[in-house]
Order: sequence, then structure tokens, then C-alpha cells
Amino acid sequence: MGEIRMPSLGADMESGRLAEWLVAPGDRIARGDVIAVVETQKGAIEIEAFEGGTVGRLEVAEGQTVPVGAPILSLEEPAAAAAAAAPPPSGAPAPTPEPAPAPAPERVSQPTAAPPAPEGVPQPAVPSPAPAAVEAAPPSRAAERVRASPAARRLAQRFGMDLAALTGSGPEDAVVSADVRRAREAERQAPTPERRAPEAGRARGLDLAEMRKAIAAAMARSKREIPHFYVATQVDLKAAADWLAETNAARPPDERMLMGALFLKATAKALLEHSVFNGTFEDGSARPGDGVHIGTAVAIRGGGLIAPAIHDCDRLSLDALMARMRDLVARVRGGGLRSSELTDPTVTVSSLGDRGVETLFGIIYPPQVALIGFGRVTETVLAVEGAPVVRPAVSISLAADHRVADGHRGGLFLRTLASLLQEPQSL
Amino acid sequence: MSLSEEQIRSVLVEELGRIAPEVELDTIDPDGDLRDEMDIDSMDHLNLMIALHQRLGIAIPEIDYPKLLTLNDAIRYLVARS
Amino acid sequence: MSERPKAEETTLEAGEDFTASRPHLSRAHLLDLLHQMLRIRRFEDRCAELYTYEKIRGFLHLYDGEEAVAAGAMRALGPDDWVVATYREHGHALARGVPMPEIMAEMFGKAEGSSRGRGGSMHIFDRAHNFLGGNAIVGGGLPLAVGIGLAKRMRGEPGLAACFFGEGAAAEGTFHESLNLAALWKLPVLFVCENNQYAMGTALRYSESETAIAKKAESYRVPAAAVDGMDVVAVEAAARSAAHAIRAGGGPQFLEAATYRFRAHSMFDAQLYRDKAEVEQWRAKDPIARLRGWLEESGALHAQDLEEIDSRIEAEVAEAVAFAEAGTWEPVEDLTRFVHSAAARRR
Amino acid sequence: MSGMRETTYRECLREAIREALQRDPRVFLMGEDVGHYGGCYAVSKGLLAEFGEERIRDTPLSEAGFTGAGIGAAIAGMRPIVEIMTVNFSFLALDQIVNNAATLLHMSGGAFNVPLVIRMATGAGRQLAAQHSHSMEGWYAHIPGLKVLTPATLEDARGMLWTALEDPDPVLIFEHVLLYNRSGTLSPEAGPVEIVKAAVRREGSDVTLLAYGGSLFKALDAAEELAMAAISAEVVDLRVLRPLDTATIAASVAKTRRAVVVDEGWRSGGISAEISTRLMEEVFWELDAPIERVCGVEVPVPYPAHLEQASLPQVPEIVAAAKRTLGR
Repeated sequence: MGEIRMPSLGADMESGRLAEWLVAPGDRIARGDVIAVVETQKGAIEIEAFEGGTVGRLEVAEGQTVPVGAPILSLEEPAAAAAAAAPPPSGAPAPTPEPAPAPAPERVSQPTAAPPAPEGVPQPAVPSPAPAAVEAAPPSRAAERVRASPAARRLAQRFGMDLAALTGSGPEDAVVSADVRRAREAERQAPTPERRAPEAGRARGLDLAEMRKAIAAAMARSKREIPHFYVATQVDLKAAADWLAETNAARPPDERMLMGALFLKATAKALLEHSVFNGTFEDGSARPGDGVHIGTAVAIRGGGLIAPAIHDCDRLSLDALMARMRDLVARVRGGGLRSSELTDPTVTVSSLGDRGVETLFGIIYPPQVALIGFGRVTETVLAVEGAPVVRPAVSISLAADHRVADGHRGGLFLRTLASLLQEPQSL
Repeated sequence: MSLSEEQIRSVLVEELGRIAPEVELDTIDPDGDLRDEMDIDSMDHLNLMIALHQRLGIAIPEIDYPKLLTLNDAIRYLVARS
Repeated sequence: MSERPKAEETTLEAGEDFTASRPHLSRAHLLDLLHQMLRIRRFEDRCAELYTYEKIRGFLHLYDGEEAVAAGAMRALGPDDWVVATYREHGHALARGVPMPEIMAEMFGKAEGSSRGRGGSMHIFDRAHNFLGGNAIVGGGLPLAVGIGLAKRMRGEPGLAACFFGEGAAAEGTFHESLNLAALWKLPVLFVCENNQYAMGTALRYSESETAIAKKAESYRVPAAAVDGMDVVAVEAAARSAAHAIRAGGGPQFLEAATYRFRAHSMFDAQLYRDKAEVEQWRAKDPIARLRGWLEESGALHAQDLEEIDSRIEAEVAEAVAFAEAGTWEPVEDLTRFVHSAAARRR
Repeated sequence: MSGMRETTYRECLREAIREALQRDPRVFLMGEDVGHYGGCYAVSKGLLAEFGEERIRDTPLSEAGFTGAGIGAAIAGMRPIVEIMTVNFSFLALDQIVNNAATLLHMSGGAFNVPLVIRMATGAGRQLAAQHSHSMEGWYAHIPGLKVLTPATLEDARGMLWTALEDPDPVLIFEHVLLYNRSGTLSPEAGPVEIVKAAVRREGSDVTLLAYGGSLFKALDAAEELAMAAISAEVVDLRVLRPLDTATIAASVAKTRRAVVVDEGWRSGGISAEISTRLMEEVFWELDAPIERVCGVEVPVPYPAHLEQASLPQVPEIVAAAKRTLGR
């Protein structure tokens, strides 16, 4: 028997309130299924199962707050065991020689609502999958079986939509591009959210006051512990802006891209080259990131800020990246973030956007070691081949932890980033 | 297809409301820059353009974006293009 | 690109009138014929050697033994005339005046070759000398010569098209189609059949019901003559006579030159199809030895003349090899450059 | 439009030849029965009297000989138009076309180009059986060094020849036998046309029908029928089989997301296979359905009318294929 515990979704998360169960006892769940919504200081977050099985007991009632690490759900029959050979005969050794783990997690500081599993009953150890394996997991076979045209697949990826959820109208009931567009239109035509009074100051699932507290704690810790250094440079964006304008001119609005997608992709690629800035620093030692997962700062209407991760930015196409950004912004503002998005950013990118300031000096989000800030894109006088010309330009800054790197390395990183932005077609 | 100014205004107001639900639309200056009036960022703006395209059938090229900066400008532009 | 050494100018500027109906057998003229044949022989010898060093690849068909045909016939051609040859065409190109360094560079596949290395041994082309190749399809060149003759006639231009081919071509349809067309339209075409007795390894008697090729030509009403292809003077005389008739507006003419190749068909040929004795028999008729002996007997050739010719040729061949060695490879980016004229003319 | 006049495909071809003979003294027409007989398909009727035997040159039945002579004459300064009676006979000249016309420029390192035009009839539909009815233009489209044109409209019949004669390299023009009698109106100003681009003959949004030569009109008829079923078909006339105008073809299919290739030639190894593969290479991610092909049945074209028709692409098959791409 296995169990699922209240996950840690960030260094600053201590506990979570279980807002809603999305599964019930007896349900079969697979790895990656969303099982519950947990409200945290950062908002409502969907919790994924990292192992499969049949839901046994819900250990926590809706509305209850439990600390990180507390069991919230028990599994009756782990998928791994079920998938193995026939159950061993009575009296035979358990499939794995390890003794059963202590049923109650050490970190639990108060009893949970439900009793722990009875002691003394041998339980097969359920290997918990490594996070990397989760990330690399291939799409489920069901998803592969979706019959969809190439055009529909591309469009669905661009829109961040799930093909399996669509009904096909094409040859042999294949999902075709028109089906994707129709579905997206229907999604958009969903009833307008209730107009909220401005004084409510609270988007669905978010407690802005709580969030402000969390930001305060994290930033105070950062300034206290991390010896920051800052470097910044101005980057000519003519090539990127021209390319973007040309690309977008040929596309309908729903397929257009924002400059932000180029910034993210260029940053991801530059981080591959300067990996020292992509990772964490804890307990006196630096640990490289297990991928380039960029925490993307998204402002919340009415105040507040959240930086969920877009995973493997370096491996996503610009279109895919754009779809993730769009999806992320929609979910931050409408609620519904997933747990893995908050747990593992390896670096943060913050952009104050087209209405913002020229240069941004960020504060690193611990235990990360760097934050890259993009200012506003402005028309700037630059010297090009010895003559002054007016060009779109952006000021890019790096705030980094001096314990892992120095200013020289920071400068090299910015130079790489700047040169990547000169060849937008290769991003 | 030709749409009345009223139809266009109502679609525009509805979509703006979807993007910034907390803003009282009757309180904003119809000749002020919408981005300031409603605290709209580039993603919000893109979503607005997508919505206008899908609901009104008007694809607004990027180079025309400066012609839709205020509520009144946007209505004028859309009426002319519908 | 290395600078090309100055080409040996030979036949075309020998100071004689190519349109004369008979050769003028001065000592200088005969020494010149000897020089030309020796030049071809030494060139081919060097090619055989370079092939073993892998400097030259592909099919290499050598002209040893047949030198008298090209050297003699070419004396009847002027600058307005065109030449269409076969894949055994080094001798024709040399006798026509195509610079030896460019021919050698072509063998090496270098960009400085006469066909920029695109053709190799079987496809020497030179626009400046109206030399339309090296055609590796037996009988493939005959219709082209007919077309050139047709163009000349329609344009009212002087000159003729000389077409060299082997006796194997007589079995191809194009041979008959071309003779018929040229005769029907009275075109200025000189057909020169180099009958070296073997179509690759098949002797003429195994492939033709009528082995006298000249007779076939006559059946198309093309005036034909058979000539000893191992006698350069006889070839020149026959070619002059035929060319003269063509220039006079009499339509095509046909020459069949009996000859023999001393070396194998190509470099990879065990020569199972012919006796060593037969080869020796023909070697005894070597056109070079024959002319030399004749010149020596008549006291027209001195040891020092021969030395002088030899050293000139040696230097020319050495220079050609050096030029080819120093040549460059066409960049791979230019791979498709000569498929369409627009791209070919670029840069 | 005012001033339009009634004419036929055959007359357009003849006018084009006449114009070329008048404009350029280097041009001459050569082939079997082009002179005294007036052309097997009567294209050159009357031209002998007008231009004389030198320039309207009857040849013996020697396809290799006179095609090769055309190549030689082109190299030596003429602009020959060689007429080969039908594509099946061109195989007798295949060696000259492929081994000489297409290769000389390359083999000579750019020294000798071949400004030759070869015209020939192609296609089935006149009960001429298996040695006079095949569509082999796709074979020629395989050969680098050649250009392959397939005029379908009166404008192209009138306008492609001169542009082809101006080309420095060999150009093959394929005239579908069923088009010669096709009549229509043409502007008196109609003249030379470009020979590099495909043309959209009918705009549509749901599926692209790709056709050329004699099949173009079947595709247009199919589009008409599809319109009754509320399917908007775009019809692209390929016009040039080599070099294929991939950009125009791909742009149309990227728009409609579906394609039906119509080709009278056989399916196996045919030009339709090439087009289909180009679409895979260029617009795979734009496709909403597998590419459909409507081709000649893999049999030598038979003599009896009912079998001959059964062996050729027909409108109902094109309509059905188009509907399949829409899941209907």
C-alpha cells in the first residue's frame, strides 16, 4: 500500500489547505492524474499523483490544513505491484527485502485526521519515481491513439489543448484543425466570469494577503542570505523585432507570438551554455538544475506575483513556449496551477513588460541562484557601425548569487543571451 | 459582413471585461490609453486581439495596433474594418 | 588556380591551307605529322601510368595505334569546322588543338579541366575549338554532327562537321538515320569511321553481316572511301579530298580508316578476345614507326630532329601533368551549377 | 472583355509557331509529317506553304536522328522546334534527349548549352490503344537538365512556345490529344507567358485539386460538382512538371489542408508520387487528411472506349477522393 503526502511546492511552503478532492475511494488513478486542489499562499494548486493505484482512503477532509509531508491519501494497490507477476504465495518474502517504511512521516508535527496504517503489516515498498522520470514519461498510450491530422496536432500544441478531449470530424473521425479551432472557440465562449467588485482583491483560489506575506518572507530570506551581484546590458532588438513582425504578419491573431517567448527561449539557451546560473544553492553547496525550468513571473491583477515553472524551456519550440506562457497566464489569473509547476523552477525570469521600467534589478528567489530581468522595449539611440541609429532595444539584467559565480561570468552570460537574440530565426 | 457600432462596442466591452473583470468600464476614460486605464499587459492585449478576430472576423495586423490604443479609437477602427 | 602553360599550337597554324584538296608533303609538314602522333602516343602512355597511380579514374580508353587517323584527318579541318568524337577522343582533342594541360586536368577531374572536371576522360569539350566532345554512347554523336551540318547550311556559314566513330556504331540505328538525313539534306558532314576491328571485345565479323562499312554508306548515296588508317599521309590525303568535296557543296562524305588499338579497350580488360600474334602483326604497322622509317630512309629525319621533338613533347606532357596536379577541386556547393544555363553563367 | 475571339487549342499552337518563325530566323520546325501532311494533329497545317521546306522540315521516321540533329543544330546556333508525333515515339529518341540534350551543358562544364524545344502529343482518350496513348511526361520530369511544360489552357498553348524558345536549355512541351479541338475565347493580345509557375485556376478553401494538361478540365468539372455539395475546391494547374512550382502548390494545400493529385500517368513512380512527397516535405504539419491520388489504372491503355475510359481518371473519382479528404 502506498500513500500520497502533502507535497512541498516551494521552499517557502510549510502547509497547505486541502480545498477540494478530485478523486474518491475506489477510483483508479495513474501517475500524473490530478487528484486534489490545495490552496497555498500562492494560490490554488492542483496536486498530481506520482504513483498509480486505487484510492483507498482520503486521509484529509476538504477544508483541512495539514503540514507538508503529511499523508493525505492512501493507495490500496500500487500500480507497480499490480503490474508485477502473480502475488507471492503466503509466507513468501515480500517482493522487496526492505522493511516497511515507518507509516507516519517524521515531519508530521500534529496527528492527521485519519489514523496511520496499522503497524506491523508488511507493506511492499513502493519505489517513488524520480522526478526526472516523471518529466521524461512518454505520453500515455491513450494519448498516442488519438487520431488527429498533422495540422490539428500542431494547432493543439500551439493552443496548449488536449487532442484526446476533442471529437473528430475528419476522415475516419480524425480530429482535424477545424475541430481544434471550434473547441477553442467554445472554450473562449464559456460564460464570462462574474464581475467582481474591485475591493474584493482576490482572484479565484488566491489569497492576496497571504501571498503578500509569502513574498515578504521569501524576499527577506533572500536579501538576508544571498550575497547578490547585479550586471546589466542593453541589447539591440532590431533583428528580433523584425523577425517577430514578419512572422506575426503572416499569422492570424491566435497564432501570433510575443517578444516574451523569444526572451524565454534565448534565456534558456544561454543558461545551457552558462549552467552555473541554472540551479540551487542550499546547505552550502550548489546543485545544478535537472533541466532548464524557468520560473516565469506573472503579475496578478490587483497585486501579487507568482512565478510558476515552464519546464524544459530549452527544448520547447517558440510556438510551444508561447502556448505554455499563454496557458500559464490564464491559469495564474483564473486559478488552477499544478503542483509540479511550483516545486522546481531552476531560475526565474521577470519582465515588467511593455509598460514597465527600463531596467529591473531583481531579488533572487531562494534557493535559486539567479534571476534574469527584462525591462521595457524602447526606441533607443544606438551606435551601429559608427553611426547613431534609432533601434528597439531592451535592458537585460542578471541578479546572481555571488557564492556560485562572479560578475565576469555574469557578463559572459548576458553576452551569450544578447547574441542569441540577434538570430531569432534560430531560437 | 457589416456590423453596427453598437454591436462592436458591446463585443469590445464584453471582451475587456473578460480580461480585466475588476475594472468598472464606465469609469474609464474612453480617450485614454487602455493599457494604462485597465492595466493591460502584452498577453492581455494579444488575447483581446484574438477575441476580436474570432468574434468579429476582423484580423488586426500588428502594425495597426497603435490605431486601437483607446476605447474610442478601437471602436472607430473596428467599425471601419467591419 | 595555377596559370596554364602556353599550349603547343600545332595543326591549325601550320601555315598550310587546310582547304587544299591534297597534302603538301614538305619535310616540315611530315615532321609535324610525326610530332603530332608522337605527342598523342606519349600523352596516352602517361595517362596509362597515371591511371595506375589513381590520378585518373573511371573508364580510360587509349588511342595508341590509332594516332594516324586523328593526326591525318585533322589536317583537313579549319577553325570554322566542328568535331564530334567518341569516348576514345584524347587523340582528336590533342590533334584539334585543345590545350594538353586542360585535357590532362580534365582527366584528373579538376576544375581547370576543359570540361571543368565534369566529364573526365570520355567527355573532353572545348567551345574555343568547336570540339563537341567525347560522347560515350556508341553512335550518339552522329545525329549531333548532322544537326551541326544542318545549322551551317541553314545559316549559310562556311565549314563542316567532322564526326569520328568506331565501326561498332554501324550497328546502331543512329548510324543509318544520320547517314540518310545527311545525304537527304545534302549536309556538310564528314563521317570518319575508325575501324579498329573490335567493338569492345566483339570482332566485326561477329556483329555485322556486311563487314565493309564503306559499302553501307554508299547505300545511302554517301560517297565513301576506305583508307589505310595506319598511314598518316594516306589518311590526310583521303580526308582532304573528302573535305574538299564537302566544301564544294556536294553533301556528306564517308571515310573508313582501317586501324588497330595496341592497348586494351579500357584499363580493365584481359584481352581474351584477341591473339597476341594478331596484336604483334598490327604493331608491325605502327603508324609512327612507319612514318619515321620512311623519313629516315629518305634522309629527311636526323637523330637530332627526333631528340628535339622528344624533348619538346616530354616538356609539354610534364607541364600538363604539373598543371593538372596543381589544379583545384570544384567546390561541392557548385555541384548543381551546370544543370541549367542560368546557374552555369552565374559568377 | 471586348475583342475576345473564338479559337482552338490547335490554332493557338499554330499561331505560336507562326509567330516564332516570323520573329526569329533561327527558328524552324522539324518532324514527321509536319510539312506536306500538315502535322499528324494538323497543328502545322498551312505553314509549309507560308514558310517553305527549309523551315517546315519533313523528316524520315528517324526519331533519334532528327532529335539528335535538333540538338546539334541548337548548339550550332539555330532554334529548332522538334515535333515528335506522340510521346510513345519519343522513346526512340530517348537516348538523344536524356544522354545528350539533358547532359551536354553539365558534361561540358557549361561550354555547350542546348536551346532546343521538343513538342509532342501525349495522353489517351481517342481509342488509339497502348502504343499511342500513354502519359509519360512524368518520366521526363525526372531528368535534371530538362524543363517539362504541360499547357492546358488556350493562353498557355499560345504563350508557352516563345518563352520556351528563349530558354537557353532544352524544353519539352506536352500537348494532350484531347485538347487540340478544345475551343474558347482568347484575347487578340495574348502572347508569351512565363513557364515557371503553377496557376490557381479556381479558388477554394476546403480541398486543393492538383492537375495538369488534359486532366485540368476534369478537375475543374469536379470542383463544380463539389460546389453543389457545399465543398469549396481550389484547382491548381501545375503547368510546369519540371521544375515543379512547389511554392504555389504548397501554399494552396497549406490553405485548404487537403489535396487530391490528378494524373493520367500511372500511380507507381509517377509525378503524383513526387507531388505527394513534396507536400509531405513542405506542409506535413498543415495537413488535415492523407493526400489522395487519382491516377491512370496500371494497365497499358486499352482500345475499346469503355475500357479506355475506365483506365483514366474521371470526374466522379476526383469528387469521391476530395470528399474522402473531408471525411465524407
